[in-house]
Amino acid sequence: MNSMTSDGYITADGRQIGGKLMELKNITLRFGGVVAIKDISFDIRQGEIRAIIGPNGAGKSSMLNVVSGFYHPQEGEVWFKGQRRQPMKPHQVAGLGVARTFQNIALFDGMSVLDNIMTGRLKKMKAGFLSQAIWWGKAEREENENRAAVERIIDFLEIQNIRKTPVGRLPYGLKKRVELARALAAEPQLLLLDEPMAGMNVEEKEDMSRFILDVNDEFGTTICLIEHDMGVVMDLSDRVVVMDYGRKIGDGTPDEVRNNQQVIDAYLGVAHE
Amino acid sequence: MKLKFPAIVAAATMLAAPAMADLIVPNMSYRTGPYAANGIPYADGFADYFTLLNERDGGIGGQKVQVPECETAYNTEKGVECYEALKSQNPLVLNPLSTGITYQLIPKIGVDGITLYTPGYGRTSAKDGSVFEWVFNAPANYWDGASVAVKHILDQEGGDLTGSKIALVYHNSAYGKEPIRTLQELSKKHGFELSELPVDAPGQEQKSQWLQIRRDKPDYVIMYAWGVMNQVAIQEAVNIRFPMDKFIGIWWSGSENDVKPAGAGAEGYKALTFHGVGQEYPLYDDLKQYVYDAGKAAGAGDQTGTVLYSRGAYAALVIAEAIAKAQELAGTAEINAAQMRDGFEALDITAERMVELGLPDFGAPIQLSCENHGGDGLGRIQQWDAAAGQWNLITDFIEPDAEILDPLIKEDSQAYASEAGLTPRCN
Amino acid sequence: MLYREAGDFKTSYRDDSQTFPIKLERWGYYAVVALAFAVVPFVINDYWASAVLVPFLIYAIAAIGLNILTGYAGQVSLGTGGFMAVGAYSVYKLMTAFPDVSLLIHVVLAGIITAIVGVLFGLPSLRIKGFYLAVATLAAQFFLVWLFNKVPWFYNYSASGQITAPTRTFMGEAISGPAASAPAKYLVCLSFAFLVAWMARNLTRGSIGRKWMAIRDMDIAAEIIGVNPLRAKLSAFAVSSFFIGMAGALLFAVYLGAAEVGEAFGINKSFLVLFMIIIGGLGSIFGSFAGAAFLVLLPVLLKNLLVGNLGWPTDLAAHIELMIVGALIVTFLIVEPHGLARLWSLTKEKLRLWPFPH
Amino acid sequence: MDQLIFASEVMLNGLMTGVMYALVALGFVLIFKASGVFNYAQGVLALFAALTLVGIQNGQVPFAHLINAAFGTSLHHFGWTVPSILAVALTALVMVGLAFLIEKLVLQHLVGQEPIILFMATIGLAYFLEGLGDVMWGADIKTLDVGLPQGISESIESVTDSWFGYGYFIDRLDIWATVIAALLVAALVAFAQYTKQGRAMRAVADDHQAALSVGISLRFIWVMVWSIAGFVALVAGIMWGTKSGVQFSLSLIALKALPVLMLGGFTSIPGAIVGGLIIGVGEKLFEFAIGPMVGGATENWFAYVLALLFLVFRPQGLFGERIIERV
Repeated sequence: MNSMTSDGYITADGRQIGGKLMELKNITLRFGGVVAIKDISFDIRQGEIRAIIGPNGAGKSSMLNVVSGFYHPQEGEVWFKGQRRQPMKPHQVAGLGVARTFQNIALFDGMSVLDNIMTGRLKKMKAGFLSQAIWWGKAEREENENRAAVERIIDFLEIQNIRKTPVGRLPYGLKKRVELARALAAEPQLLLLDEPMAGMNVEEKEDMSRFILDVNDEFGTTICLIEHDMGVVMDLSDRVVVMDYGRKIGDGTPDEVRNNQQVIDAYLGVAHE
Repeated sequence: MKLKFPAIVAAATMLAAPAMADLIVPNMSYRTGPYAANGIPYADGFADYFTLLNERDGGIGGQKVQVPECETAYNTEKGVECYEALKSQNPLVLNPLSTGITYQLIPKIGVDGITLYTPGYGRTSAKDGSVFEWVFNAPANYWDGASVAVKHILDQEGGDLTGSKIALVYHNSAYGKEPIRTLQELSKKHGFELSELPVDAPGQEQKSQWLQIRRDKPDYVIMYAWGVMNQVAIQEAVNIRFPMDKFIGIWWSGSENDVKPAGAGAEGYKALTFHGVGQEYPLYDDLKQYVYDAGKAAGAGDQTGTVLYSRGAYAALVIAEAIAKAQELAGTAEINAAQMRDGFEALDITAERMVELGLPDFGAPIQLSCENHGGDGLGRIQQWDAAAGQWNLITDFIEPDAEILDPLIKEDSQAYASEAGLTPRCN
Repeated sequence: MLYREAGDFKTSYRDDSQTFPIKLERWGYYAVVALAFAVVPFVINDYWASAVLVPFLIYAIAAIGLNILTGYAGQVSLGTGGFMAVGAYSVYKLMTAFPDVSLLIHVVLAGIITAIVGVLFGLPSLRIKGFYLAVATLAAQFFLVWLFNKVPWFYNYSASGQITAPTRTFMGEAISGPAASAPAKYLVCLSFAFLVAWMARNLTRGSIGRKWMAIRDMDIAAEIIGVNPLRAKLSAFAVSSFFIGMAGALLFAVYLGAAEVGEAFGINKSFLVLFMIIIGGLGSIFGSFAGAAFLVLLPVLLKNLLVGNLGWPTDLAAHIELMIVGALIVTFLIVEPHGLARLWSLTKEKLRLWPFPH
Repeated sequence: MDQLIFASEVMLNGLMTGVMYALVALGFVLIFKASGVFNYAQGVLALFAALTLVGIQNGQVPFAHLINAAFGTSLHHFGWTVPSILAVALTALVMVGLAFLIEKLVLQHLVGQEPIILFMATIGLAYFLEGLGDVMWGADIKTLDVGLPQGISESIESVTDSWFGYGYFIDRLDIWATVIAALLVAALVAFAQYTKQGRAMRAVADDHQAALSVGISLRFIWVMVWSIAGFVALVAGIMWGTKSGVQFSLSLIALKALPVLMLGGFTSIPGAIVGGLIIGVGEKLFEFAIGPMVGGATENWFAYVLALLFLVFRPQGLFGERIIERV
């Protein structure tokens, strides 16, 4: 990562990465007496695919929840798009351009695939109460416009045929894809993926990897993903943060991380001091 | 909104219409629901009396009486359903046995021209016939009851209640609140102190109220309760050893059902009534001969002679007398609903007539007119004999305090007239 | 063979998201509406209006209201009776205070007042969830009933504590009070039911509806994708109470004509409406109608069948009627646990494939 | 000073009333804990149990009215009476049979369904049992007497009179209810701790799937739990029925148990007891102190408002574990 500057860098495959989209400074998060994250700093740059990896219980999910604004760290600062982010309600964070998927799929089981993806665009729908009640003017227009946007994502993720199926009836792999679609529907600047490949077979993993790369490529979306399986991630991401026991033990390109002694120890299970 | 219309229509047309010539006096009963225990004997008495007339006399004036029964479950919505179903059968008079249903029907019957007879319940100010053309509530109403109870207490206390304390334990509903105004007026007049203790429905938990009675030690307790509240109140009174002969219930708190669960402790409990008790009347010989022994008794046939059975039979008797009167006035046995009302307004049941009917001294004489739809409001006191398991009448008929009641009734009926835009009649 | 999607191509998103996407179904719906508005009023009699259709329509409105809250937004409520009482007493106060304003406007205003009260009692839903919330709404139920019973201002200081609806007219025709004719009462209730169903359908298919359903299905996830739970829940309480309040107003003013709070709006009413939406189908407008029909019509049908037709004693009939209703509920559950609405849509799915199911 | 004495008397009585509420709540908790079903029919179950008890005691012919209507007979009673103890035992047997039938005809077909659906099934059950109870035993009010004493405890009255110059009122039935409730809870705890079936029941309560995988029969557990809940309903029915007679309204005592459940949590037996006591004392004291100022009859709503306020500050209930939101 020799060419790394404050304006960005060029990736191994030649893509131009921009400046800092998000920066976390000295984050510490505690639950009661338990320290989940200890003094971690890193940044996420415009247009890159950033991964956070680490063994189970390393604090990855907590980290993602800090990034998404669901948890408020006791210490440290979160900077997003050049502004310090104040603690806010989770639903307000969504409005800032952060969308995510969940480790244990969090789709709305009672709704169809289409409706689920449409919820991703709730922040963009502004029709008033009355307009919706009588389904006239803005409400209907807006619904159709947003439907068009959602249909593009449906095409992109190749889920046209299950559009009207209730989500509860879908197999696991498709659910994951619908969740990705819902997050994309929000047109986020930063997309957070919480173990997008957990529980998938090899084929499904390949599909998902392809979609992640395509999203980044097509929409220019910055992606931050966490994963405990190193293999896929290393191929996918531009830069990787490695966590263990709530601390950051490595940060850099996949190659750099792969050769980091601390990381190797963590993954091979060397006893902690 | 996809109704299966054909099926419903088919079922609705099944409502069998009775032969037009008969006199139709529906029995709006409740043999189910929370108040079934009270509804059953009343309905049985009501039906049995008409069965007797049909069997013994061939009806009234040669016309058979039909008593189609409709179950209301003491529920206003089912009451409406019953009313609409019964209306198509051209009933002469309705006796819904529920204050709630009565209030619902009062505006409707005026339009449909059906008489409403609500003895001892319903809207008190319906006594004012100049406003409530179609409603009759003789022989007594809720306010009469309160006044009669206070009169009885006056008698017990030698005519002076100054400084004494009376508590009213009441069902926290429109019905329970009825006597408050009357009692407040009476407390001003007689100088007793009134405390009001509401109990929320259904009334299974009354510890607070009875602990308060135990602390305050009122001289008398008057109760307006209904359903399970009756049994619990009497039990709690026994529990705190309140002197039962100073505990007086309205007639709806004075059936066997109400005292029996409390066992021997209920001995001496008093309740108001406006009719006689027990089976020691000649009428029962006829009932036995023509109804019970003939296997024509209503219901299970096990309610004979109970307080509410007597009340149901008495209501039927008053209606039958009014029908006879109407036939006499109209000169035909086949009277219509309007003639029925005229019969009620000309009703005159004398003490001699009660003897003829086989119920000497069972009810006070009733004389109604265009203005007076409520009679004289006479009531008497009955007392529970737990050992013998029966009620005994301990007073003669007591007259209520018309001086207090009449203005109150006038006030309420005038308010109704102005709200509903009615002009008083009878002038 | 006509009941098909195939060949019925949609060329716009608008067509694709309409309420009845299948042609036959759409025409069926138009036919039912036309029948209800243009034919039924001319053939209806008092019994049909007062004993069957008017209560059915009013309960359908209440059930739609509760379904918004419970079926769509997932907030179980047992305060329906209390909220209906708010509607009834509001309309009574409005009717007597402003006799010259149309009753129809009063009914809507009563709905709005109820919506405000509903939002107030909906506040605890932000902290309390599931069955706990259901029991918490009982606090509203009991408190409101107590309040209307205790404060004489609500019943205009009448001696009896009962409220009675005065006669009000619309275009010269009485729509409340004793003089109101069966078709008039029916048409008023039908119009409200139709409008409420239509509004409920619109609200539930748009972004507000999706917010409600998102909160219902997974509240945390909903919050993270940007649903403000406070606004979503309270708006559900508001809309739900608005409908329920109008149902209460109609129940009192048009249907019963007189009411006493404890009796007409007691806890039983809350349970009844809840049963309607559960039996009909949670999260379904059609289910609200089906559930209301089931619980209003079935007892009347059974009664007419057992007493009128078979000549049973009324008490036995009433007891056995309870047993039959209970047994039917259980049977339906075993056959199809998700209510009449699901049963209906399964039938439709089968019909769509008929006569070639494979 | 007088007010203080009165308040303490009210409080004591509130505690006793709370025990009566807890008895009803217990039945809900048992079923909810073991099967996740909110049993709407619990109140009706108490009514049905009490009706059956009185019917057996008095030698009533079941379905007499129906038989008479159908065949023109006039059956009422067999002409014998059954001693209380035996009648209670027989009724308990009937409740076991009922539990078996409920499992066989209803629950078995609904295994694995969502809670709302099971809740709905209990609604149907409530309707059915209400009708069945009426058809079987008639709708009149029945006097229930199994030999429990009622009325003021004179010894407590005279003792407190000598202490404070004011004799406290304590109902002997309430004292008995407290003793019986204590025994019942002790028996339940012992059963759950020390018997094989009890342990199986707890295992199911903790984790359905895991319990099934170690070979516990869910059907057996459900029959057992419903039987126990039926027995608890019988006890509650006896207590409340002794006071008011056995009648339809008995089923409404369920409404008194709901705020208790809210407070104590749907899954905690100690919660039901403590919740009952808090509600009992709370509503009685409020009626005593504030009631007269607002017109009285506050108990029904106050119980719920108390529970509501409590939940707003502690949404997990009295003994529930703190809910941590995770994604």
